[in-house]
Amino acid sequence: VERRELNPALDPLVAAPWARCAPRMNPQAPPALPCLDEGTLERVRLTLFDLIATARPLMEDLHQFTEGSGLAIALFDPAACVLDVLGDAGIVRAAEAVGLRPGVYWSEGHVGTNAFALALLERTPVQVVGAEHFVALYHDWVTTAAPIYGLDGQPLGAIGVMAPVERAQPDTLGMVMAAARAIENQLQAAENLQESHQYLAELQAILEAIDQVVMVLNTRGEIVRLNRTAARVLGLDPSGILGRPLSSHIQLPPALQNALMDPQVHLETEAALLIDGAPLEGWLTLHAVAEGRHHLGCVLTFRRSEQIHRMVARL
Amino acid sequence: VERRELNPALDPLVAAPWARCAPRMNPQAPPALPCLDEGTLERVRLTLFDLIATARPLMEDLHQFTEGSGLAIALFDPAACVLDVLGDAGIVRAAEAVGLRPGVYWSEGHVGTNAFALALLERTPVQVVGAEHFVALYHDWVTTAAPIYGLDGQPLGAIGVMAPVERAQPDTLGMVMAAARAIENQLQAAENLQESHQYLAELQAILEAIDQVVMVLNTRGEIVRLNRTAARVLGLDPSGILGRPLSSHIQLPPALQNALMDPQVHLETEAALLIDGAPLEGWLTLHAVAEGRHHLGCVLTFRRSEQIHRMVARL
Amino acid sequence: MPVMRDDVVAWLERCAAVLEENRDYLTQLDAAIGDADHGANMDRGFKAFMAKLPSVADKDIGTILKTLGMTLVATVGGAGGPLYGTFFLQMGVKTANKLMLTPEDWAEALEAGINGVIARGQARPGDKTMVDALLPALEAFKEAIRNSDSFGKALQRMAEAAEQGMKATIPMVARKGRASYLGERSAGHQDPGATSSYLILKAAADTWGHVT
Amino acid sequence: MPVMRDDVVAWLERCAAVLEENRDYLTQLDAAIGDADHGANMDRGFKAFMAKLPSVADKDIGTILKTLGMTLVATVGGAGGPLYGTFFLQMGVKTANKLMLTPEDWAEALEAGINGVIARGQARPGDKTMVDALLPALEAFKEAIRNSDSFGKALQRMAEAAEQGMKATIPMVARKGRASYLGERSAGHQDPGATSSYLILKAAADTWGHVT
Ligand SMILES: Nc1ncnc2c1ncn2[C@@H]1O[C@H](COP(=O)(O)OP(=O)(O)O)[C@@H](O)[C@H]1O
Ligand SMILES: Nc1ncnc2c1ncn2[C@@H]1O[C@H](COP(=O)(O)OP(=O)(O)O)[C@@H](O)[C@H]1O
Ligand SMILES: [Mg+2]
Ligand SMILES: [Mg+2]
Ligand SMILES: [Mg+2]
Ligand SMILES: [Mg+2]
Repeated sequence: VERRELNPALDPLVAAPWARCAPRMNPQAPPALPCLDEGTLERVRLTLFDLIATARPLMEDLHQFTEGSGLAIALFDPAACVLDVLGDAGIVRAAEAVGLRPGVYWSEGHVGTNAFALALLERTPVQVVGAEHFVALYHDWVTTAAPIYGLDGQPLGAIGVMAPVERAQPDTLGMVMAAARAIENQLQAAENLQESHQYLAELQAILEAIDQVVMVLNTRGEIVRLNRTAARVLGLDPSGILGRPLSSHIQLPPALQNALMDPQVHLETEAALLIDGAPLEGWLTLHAVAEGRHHLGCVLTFRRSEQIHRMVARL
Repeated sequence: VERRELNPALDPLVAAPWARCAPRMNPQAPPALPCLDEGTLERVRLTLFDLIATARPLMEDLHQFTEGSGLAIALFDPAACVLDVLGDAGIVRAAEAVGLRPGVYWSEGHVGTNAFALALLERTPVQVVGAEHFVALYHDWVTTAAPIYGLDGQPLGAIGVMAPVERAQPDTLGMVMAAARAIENQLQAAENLQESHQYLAELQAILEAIDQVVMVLNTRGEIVRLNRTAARVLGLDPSGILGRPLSSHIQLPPALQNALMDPQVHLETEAALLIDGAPLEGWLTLHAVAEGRHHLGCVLTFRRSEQIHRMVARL
Repeated sequence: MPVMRDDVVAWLERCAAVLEENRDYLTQLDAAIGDADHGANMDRGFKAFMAKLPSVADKDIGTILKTLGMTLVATVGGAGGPLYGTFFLQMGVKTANKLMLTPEDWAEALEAGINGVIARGQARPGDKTMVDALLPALEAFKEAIRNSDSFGKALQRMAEAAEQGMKATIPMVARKGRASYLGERSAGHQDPGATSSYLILKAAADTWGHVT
Repeated sequence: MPVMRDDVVAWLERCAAVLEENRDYLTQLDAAIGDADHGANMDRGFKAFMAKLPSVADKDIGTILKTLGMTLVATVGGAGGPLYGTFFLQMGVKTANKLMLTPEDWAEALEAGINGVIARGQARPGDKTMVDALLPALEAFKEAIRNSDSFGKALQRMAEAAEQGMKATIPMVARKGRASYLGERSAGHQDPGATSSYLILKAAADTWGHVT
């Protein structure tokens, strides 16, 4: 590309940014590199700590497996502000000298066409090679980047690579795309895990709060969960009984034994449980546990007749 | 490398395999390409369906972003058996001709040094370029691969790339490493989600099985969860009340209001709830909900005096 | 009268034909709210299966459906590959070793297939996906059987419900897949995946219309 | 007497010195069951912070600790970067705007830091990680305060418990991090991260020993 003329063979994805830049910027002039002051940058990085902490180990691994080949790897916020840079020392230094430094904004309006801003704008991985950069200073470089999306589809930032233009390769684009995907998936996994832990914590607290026998059985009739009351009243050792069939210790009336496996079971009845032969009378309920359309097992509750009498006496 | 002599400058990671291959194989001879019959391959792919279904969209994206540059992208099982191949048509055809076909085993013992077997053996991403392949047939190729690990750290397979040796690039190694990471993280996210759903299903079934008022409050005293009994007895509209403070409808005795926020709360007491002014007497319990060391809120249960009397009458 | 193994083969052959006929239509739908490839994707997948069909057409129904699922995951591409792959795979697992399907067999297989799609894609009713055609179709079939309708009649009800569900996606805002990137702009367009699901279930109803 | 802001600065300076002194020791531990870089990692991180310290040494304790956390995540590398980064960041969040720490402040901050490490790394007691030194140290400190020990005494108890916890990692089989790849072979070696955690907490006890 010479004299601000667009090469007609240019990637359309790159041509549009050129059209945007041309009226506003002088490609020969060094770019304005708007940069956050230390304090504001620190606040931005604090807010995006989770992204930085998640991306950094992956960036280190990208560096490890391309070490010495001449890459600078960088993390950007959704506004194309550099958050973090690492890579081959010489390239990192040279890239820093042309603006790849934490706090610098690589928005198109300031730096001209570049992969970092373009990936965020077009919401797709993209590579900008040499003279495709609007500003002449970057004609010696190739920039490659992929946007990173959060759990609700909102842009979290971008991961990018800067290298000398001689080193331009197609696989850099595959690399940043896969890296962005890896970061997104890790954030999703962490979110799902946290949600999982919260549900389990609620579940366990509810079990302990209930003064009835409560047990959860799976579709094979094995005890998946039981509360303290169940262990005490039924004489079960929690560490020993988990995963074992209910029937190994406790006999239900035959009609109820079948009901355990019913994916729609929803019953309440007087019943006598046989605990190692000895009968225990009370009120028993069975409710199916279904995860959407998937039958997981059932919840069994039981309250001894004796206990009910005691409750009245208490009032 | 000539005449089976090892180039002393060779990457040690590649030299060892050569030492393993040299006694057993003739590098000039076409490799034995052990291949599964259709039926067995289908069974293997059936067993690994989840890996294939997860990896395939990512492989398609890797192809999309490197299209035309000359790559064949392949998925392997833990024994280096090819499960799936896609990529630039001409390269895929050529690679197929030298053994990159579903059902073919790329174990070192049969195919000589190659990245696919090496990545699984050494448990690390690796690239094998041209003459580093033991068998002469592959001197025109570069193979790159990264192992994929499952949720318990067991090897699930590997993702790899095959390209003409002229096209050997460092970023291919970064690309397969990031791709393996993306697949692992997605499998982890799916597992965590499933676990999360199961806990929620249990939680909800338990709530509905309990015939007391049961509510879960967060640390701000807002109602996070309530069962049907709670809605009925306390006159609450479930869709309306979730997320609202308990106190917007129900007054607890002052001592208990403070107890709500106690991260160690564990109490049971007679209490009178004021529901829009009208008193409801019964037995109330409060138990803290903690996720590890993190205080999430509390579980409140309540049983009306009246209900207790009715339970006795039933027996 | 049950659906026989050869009837299942006929169904799948019909699916391939119908998806080829509707290739441009599906592509058009996917052009409005996606990347304009759903027609090509489904056509390619079923054509690949047609090439394999001769080698499994004499096997049990489960094997045929599993083969279809494995073929689709490797050839359809995009979101549909893993989803339709899982759909038919789970149907195949449920019908392993069977050479005929009773209405109950079909309901269970369809349910297993749909559960698989939901487990993999995490779509809920109203997210504007194939699930919005599949779920109502399943419910309608099960209800018809509960009401003692014949197998053929129940299949008709199933196809009608699939069609209704497909059309009901038109006003929906997509919450899954590429269409969800468009947000509100996805409303007003029928979902391509719901459409191909409808076509597949309609093909079953049309092929098996003769069973009572 | 509380711990003052300048005491916190002195503590972190001591940490940097101690981690430099123990660089080879930590590296050795990490050579046995890891990739032999923990010593270099911690030294690099704290040296980077020492360069920043002058610009924040006059700020509140929260700002100083947050800056430390942000610096460590960007310079320590490996598993420790995000974990120690989170540790000090959460301590900093808990001590925002404070210019002094009561025993309760320190317990809360330490607890917040440890919760952060556990949330990010998902390590449990017995997994052979820094958590095996940090958790017992926290418990010992809290118990000493409950028993009306002085601040200085409680810090000593904390350091002793950290040391015990660190040594207790020797027989453990690693279940997190690189060491877990070795499985059973990780047993018989002291965990590097538990060791650096001990050194950091010991530095606090030593620096603040004069407070009552
Ligand atoms: N998570 C999902 N669950 C169920 N169906 C989905 C999901 N994501 C996408 N789909 C379906 O896939 C269809 C698009 O398929 P297709 O165009 O072949 O794939 P792509 O969107 O990858 O190009 C959508 O119309 C929708 O019905
Ligand atoms: N998931 C985790 N949770 C808590 N601590 C961890 C975890 N993973 C690793 N560690 C700690 O990190 C230490 C290793 O740190 P370091 O050697 O610097 O990182 P790397 O293992 O990446 O080389 C281990 O000794 C362990 O104490
Ligand atoms: Mg599409
Ligand atoms: Mg597509
Ligand atoms: Mg290490
Ligand atoms: Mg390391």
